[in-house]
Amino acid sequence: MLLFVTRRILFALALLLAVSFFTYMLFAMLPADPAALTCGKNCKPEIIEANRVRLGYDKPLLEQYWLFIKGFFVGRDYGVGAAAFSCPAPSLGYSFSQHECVTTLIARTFPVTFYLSLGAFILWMTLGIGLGTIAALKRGRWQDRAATTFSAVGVSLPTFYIGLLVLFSFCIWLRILPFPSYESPFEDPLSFLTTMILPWTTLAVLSAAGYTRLTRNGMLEAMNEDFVRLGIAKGLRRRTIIRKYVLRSALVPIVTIAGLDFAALLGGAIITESVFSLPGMGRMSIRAVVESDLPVLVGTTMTAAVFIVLANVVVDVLYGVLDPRVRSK
Amino acid sequence: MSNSPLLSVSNLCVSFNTPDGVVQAVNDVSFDLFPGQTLGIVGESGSGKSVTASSLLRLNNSVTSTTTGSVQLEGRDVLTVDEPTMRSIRGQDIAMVFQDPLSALNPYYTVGDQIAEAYIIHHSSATKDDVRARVLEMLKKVGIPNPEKRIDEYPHQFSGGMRQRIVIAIALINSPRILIADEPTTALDVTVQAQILDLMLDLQRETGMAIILITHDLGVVAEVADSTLVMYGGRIVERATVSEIFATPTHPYSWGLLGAVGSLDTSTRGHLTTIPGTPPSLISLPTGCSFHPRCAYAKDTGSRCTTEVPELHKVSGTSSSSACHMSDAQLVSLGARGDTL
Amino acid sequence: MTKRRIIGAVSFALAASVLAAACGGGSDSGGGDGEAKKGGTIRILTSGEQIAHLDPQRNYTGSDLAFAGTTMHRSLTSYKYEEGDAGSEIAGDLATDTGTASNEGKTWAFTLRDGITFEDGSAITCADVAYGVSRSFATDVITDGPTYAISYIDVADYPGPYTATAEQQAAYDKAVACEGNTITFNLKNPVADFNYTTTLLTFSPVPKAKDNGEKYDMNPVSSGPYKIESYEVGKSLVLVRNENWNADSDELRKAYADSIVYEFGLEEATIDERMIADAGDDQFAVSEGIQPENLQTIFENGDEALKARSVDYYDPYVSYTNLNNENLSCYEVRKAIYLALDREALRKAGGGPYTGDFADGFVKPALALDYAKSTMPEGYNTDGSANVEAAKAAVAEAETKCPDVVARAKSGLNFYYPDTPTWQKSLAIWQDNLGAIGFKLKPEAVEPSQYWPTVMNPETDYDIARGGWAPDWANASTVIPELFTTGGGFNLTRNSKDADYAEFEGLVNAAKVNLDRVAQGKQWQELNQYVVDRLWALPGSFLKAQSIWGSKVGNTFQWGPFGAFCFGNLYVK
Amino acid sequence: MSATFTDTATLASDGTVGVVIEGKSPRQLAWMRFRRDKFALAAAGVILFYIFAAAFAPVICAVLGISPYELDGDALNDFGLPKGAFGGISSEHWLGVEPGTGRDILARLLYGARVSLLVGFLGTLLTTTIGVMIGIFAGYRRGKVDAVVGRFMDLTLAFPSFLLIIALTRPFTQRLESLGVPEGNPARLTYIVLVLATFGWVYVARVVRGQTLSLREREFVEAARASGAGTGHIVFKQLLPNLWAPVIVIVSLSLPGYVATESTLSFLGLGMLPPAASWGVMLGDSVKYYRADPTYLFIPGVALIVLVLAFNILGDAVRDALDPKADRQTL
Repeated sequence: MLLFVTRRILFALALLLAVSFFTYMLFAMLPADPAALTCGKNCKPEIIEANRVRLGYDKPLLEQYWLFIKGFFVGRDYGVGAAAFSCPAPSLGYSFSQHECVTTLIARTFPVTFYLSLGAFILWMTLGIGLGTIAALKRGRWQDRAATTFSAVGVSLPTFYIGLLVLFSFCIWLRILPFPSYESPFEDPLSFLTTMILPWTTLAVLSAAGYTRLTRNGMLEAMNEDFVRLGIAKGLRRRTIIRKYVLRSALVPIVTIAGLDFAALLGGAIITESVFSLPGMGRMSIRAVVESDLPVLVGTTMTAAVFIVLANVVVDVLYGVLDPRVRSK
Repeated sequence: MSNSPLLSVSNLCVSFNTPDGVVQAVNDVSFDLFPGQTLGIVGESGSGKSVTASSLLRLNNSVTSTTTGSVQLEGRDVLTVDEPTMRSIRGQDIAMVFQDPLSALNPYYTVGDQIAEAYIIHHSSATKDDVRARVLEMLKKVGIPNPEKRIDEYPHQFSGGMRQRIVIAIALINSPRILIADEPTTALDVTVQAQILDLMLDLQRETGMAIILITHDLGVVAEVADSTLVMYGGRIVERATVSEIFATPTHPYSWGLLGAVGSLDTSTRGHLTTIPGTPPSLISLPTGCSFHPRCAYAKDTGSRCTTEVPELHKVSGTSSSSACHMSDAQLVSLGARGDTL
Repeated sequence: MTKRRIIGAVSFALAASVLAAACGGGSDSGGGDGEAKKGGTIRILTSGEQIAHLDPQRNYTGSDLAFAGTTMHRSLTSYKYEEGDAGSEIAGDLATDTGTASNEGKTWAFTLRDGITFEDGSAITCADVAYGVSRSFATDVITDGPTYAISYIDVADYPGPYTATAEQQAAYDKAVACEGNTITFNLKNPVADFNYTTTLLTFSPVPKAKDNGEKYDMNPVSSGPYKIESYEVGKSLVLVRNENWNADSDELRKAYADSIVYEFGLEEATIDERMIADAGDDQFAVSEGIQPENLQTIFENGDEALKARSVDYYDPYVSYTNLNNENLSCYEVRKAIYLALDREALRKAGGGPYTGDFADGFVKPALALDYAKSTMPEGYNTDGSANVEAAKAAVAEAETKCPDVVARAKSGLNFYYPDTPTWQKSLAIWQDNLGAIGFKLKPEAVEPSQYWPTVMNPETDYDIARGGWAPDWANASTVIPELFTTGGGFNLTRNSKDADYAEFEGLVNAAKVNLDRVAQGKQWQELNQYVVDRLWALPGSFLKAQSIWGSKVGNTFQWGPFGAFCFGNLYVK
Repeated sequence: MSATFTDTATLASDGTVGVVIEGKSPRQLAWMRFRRDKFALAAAGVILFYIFAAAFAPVICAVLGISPYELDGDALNDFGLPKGAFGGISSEHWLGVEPGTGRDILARLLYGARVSLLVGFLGTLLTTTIGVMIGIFAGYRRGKVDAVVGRFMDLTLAFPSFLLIIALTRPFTQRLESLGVPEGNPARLTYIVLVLATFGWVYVARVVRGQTLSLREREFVEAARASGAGTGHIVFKQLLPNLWAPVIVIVSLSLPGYVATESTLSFLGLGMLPPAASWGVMLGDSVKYYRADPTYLFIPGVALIVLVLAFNILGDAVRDALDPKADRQTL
């Protein structure tokens, strides 16, 4: 098991290196000129050129990539003369449009994204597994139809549409929630909750659909297993059987997928964060796209990749913990 | 064998509402089971034998199935008792062993946990150590080598035969009075089959429980059962002791079955025969005797076979009962000739 | 994006004078109602992710200038914090008066007040102002700011304070000299209205010790009544009282509110809803404008309370369409395009009459001296509808005069537009209208923030591009030359190869040096007509803007020079 | 003891129900079961209706005398909002008109369906084809091939796909155009479909790979292999037919997802170019009119919900119909 985990982590590191390389190359191929961004709207070509040389954007791509990687480990210097400054390691570069080191920006926006993802995750798992269980237990009856229909409606509409509908409904028509205005949960827990409840719901409604289905199908499959019949024949209570026999075996694949989905969210729920004005990493990255802010784009992409890869490792290990059949292999 | 039955099934009918229509899976089935008796229920797939067995534990889908008749277990009707009572019957009075040991065990828990679970349900006051001791004892009893180590292993670490032994251990840990074994050996290798059957008989001798053995294999019945029910199309078509069914089968379907048995005494029956045609659809059973489309003798009795459902009646000259319109004499003579199909 | 923000990205222009009294509907201002009082928190709601630049030397666009100037950064002079025409007059701010010119306008001197301090309590010295101005020369670090200091001040090859050699710095210190409390600017050429230039925050002080170059944008030192408590891009900027600001030293800023909170990154639809709902803290809020789709709700649904806290006014901008005169070198084709346009439909797509009035040129009526009604091309419908017949006639004429240009128009004109929903609809109207006379468009959708850099790139081969401009101050000298001469900062018409261009440029240059303001105005009027007669660009609308504020905000007048609130003087009722 | 009865068409081998129906192939059975599901039939009807409406949009519009491009300024008030109640619904414009331009919403909905369904179907087709092929390949060949494919899948999954889709829209659309894809909407459509497939195939492939791994161990595949059947035969005759159920579930989930992605891109200004209509463009445009013209807000939304719901119901029904163990135990 230890060997397995070590191997998995080593592979993850290699994977991250590959991702960083592809990301860097992909974005470097974009027509946007990162040097032009360093000097604003009314910039003279000679200044752009000077900044290009200073930031190393004149060098071959591979060398630029090397500077990026090096910067991550030893930090990187920017600016000139008396106005020089540096982004210390682990440096992902400097954003000239936000006047901050990318690492600092990510450190600031990531918690928001994390809270958003975590809350949504808990909510959608509860919702999805709950609805899926009901649907499976009441298979073919109205509860089943209602649960699957609800989840289908949730997944059918684009995020921005659901998000805005939810926002309008609760903040304008019903007026039971204030307009979202993000506050850290440690500073103003109440405001945090009232702000986050809608984005959580939006994301949860979107993702719950898949989990409702997975749970429903997984449970129905499990119900057909002989071991469930044996459980009944043993004289076990219905609740025990559902919990220990049916849900348990339906949950194993769900947990693994959930881990990956959660990680994907950590890369930034772009639309949700925009609709609800949450200062998270997703909104920052979409802004970076619009402004062709390459360092931020590479930084957020890499951060997202780290979490996805990390989740892969965790999921693999978790799979082993959850399923004895995998463990002993 | 005592004279008062342990379990008395009368007029059991089970039907299922399926999207394809109503399936009459079990029709008017009655039989008694005595302590220490081994009753074999034989039939093709879809004959209703397994549904009959699961009705005894109320394992049929409660939403889609309808069950009528009565299943008397010591004055209680299994079909109508409340759920808690039913739970106490399950595992304690009546236990069950399934066909496929590979899928009958929960892959996420150790075998020890699964055996223990069966015990704890009915012995809620037992201490942890008691339970473990009891589980180990059971493991030994069903012939698991090195039980102290294997008690904490997971099902996938066991072979098929070993798993079936564990399923039997689960079934027998509460010393039930009735064990229903639904095709317990079908999924196993031939050599393992015999071991498992021997094990069941050994344990029966030890505990005096009654066994209902569901099988499509007359060879198995011949080896372990005392008496036999032959089912076809949801009905019992013949009831006989094991010796009689092999000596003088009294229903054309039984003749077919015996013709299809390749083992037992290969010297006398040199070749395999099969019954022509296919088992009937339970949704639209043939009218009259449901076996008539496949029966070589149906023409002999005029139109009765196609219009009238034959009653299960005692065949004079034997102790068997048969549901066939042919005369008893014909049945006895044809059956005795062994010249079946 | 709001109209304002798209335009804001365009022109770096400041509008002096103009507007105010010209207001259409809505109540006029919230200046007079009730007594202004201290305390409370004013909120500003915006869809922007941050203030473009809070660094005084980098701050430029209208609303940002109005915000930073009234709260944090004092300059040498300032527009008066007044409603109406008075708001376009200037007064001394850090300086005791509006400066003294000598040497025929080539030397300007300003004397600093007593008691002016930075937020740490240290006195603002002449050196701090000189240092601040010097920063604006470092265009590789201090980007996006106005470059007037560089073009006016008499110093050669000065790279700004960060990389200057000792000699370069000495040369600068000679050009911008400090003597006690007096700062003297030596200019290359006479600049009669240099004291208007010094209203720009380029002329704000920066303490050298606190300057960290590019990063100063996030934590500039305040010289005004408010200082930064927290500033998170994408979330909020919180300003609180600067206890070291000395009210006696400041005749302009009233600093009523205890704090001012800028909320960033809000959905535009959400902002309007919050303003309309007027609930909780939003009663103390102002926003940046009103979405076209909500104009009806606010102005014409009969909700008087709503109307009373909103205003509809002419902002300094004129919208128009740039034609590439190198490709469309044939007047008849340009005229055909103009006449074929259903300008009324285009205006509806943007929100109807509230977006503005159909323009008859490029100078707004508010520039009274420089504006005259233009004679429009024959067949032009004043109601904004298309005149397809006249347009077709123009095409027929063009067929014989310049068949190649017509052929180009029929095969497809490159139409560059910012990729926003409103422009997508406008494009559909353009396509429909030009289709009626047999012309085709090849639409090029451009990411909105990249629009101006794209079309201003000389290599971009557009035929049609949008335009919008406001005067830098109350003189069409900041309009006609800027938009239509090769030396102008925003000439997208590529008209230099036109047969009449040389004559035009001569006339412009003559007007520029005319010191008789009334006669000069006449010249601008004629030049405006000159352009309309040639249709180098197609006049669009004299734009209007709308603002709304919370029910408990006072002093909500729209400040003429900036077309924005006078943020620092807003108060909580 | 080897003799057994001839098991012909036994559905359930464990005997819970033990329904035996004579002489029907599994496909016929599935069709029978499917036909009985009223919901599924209704859903199929809805989808066919949408496809029909999309395919014949020009004809329908011609018959009704409406056009998705024709401007109608007279239907708008001074603010550019539809005159009259409910978004300007009238005998002329059955679903009202678009604010700002006065274009007919019904006509735009019909034409928009073409784009949205095209994106949905092409995206799904490409994604599923690639995913199934790679999944079977990896699962069938196992070993090294499987490992390499697996790592490649990990790499693909490691990218935050949505961010990349957005970031790469403009440059890649231009690249496609320079490669000869017709400018404008064909290029954007091609991009969307390609990029959906680039990131989407992994999800299909993962499921298919897993199923293939377990299927290839089953007796019938073993038997086929033992009897010398070629790889092609095993893949097409033995494996593929058994992969339908999981694949259909993925398809029914991903297809609406692709339609929604198109909408989101349009919302971000990266979707179809004007004057073309797509549901995404309409949805993206409509949200800001929730107060001024709520009818406009709901029409494209409802159209999309109905379609997606239909796909979900259909997907479930087909899955159930194909799954022989569909209805057995109920707890």
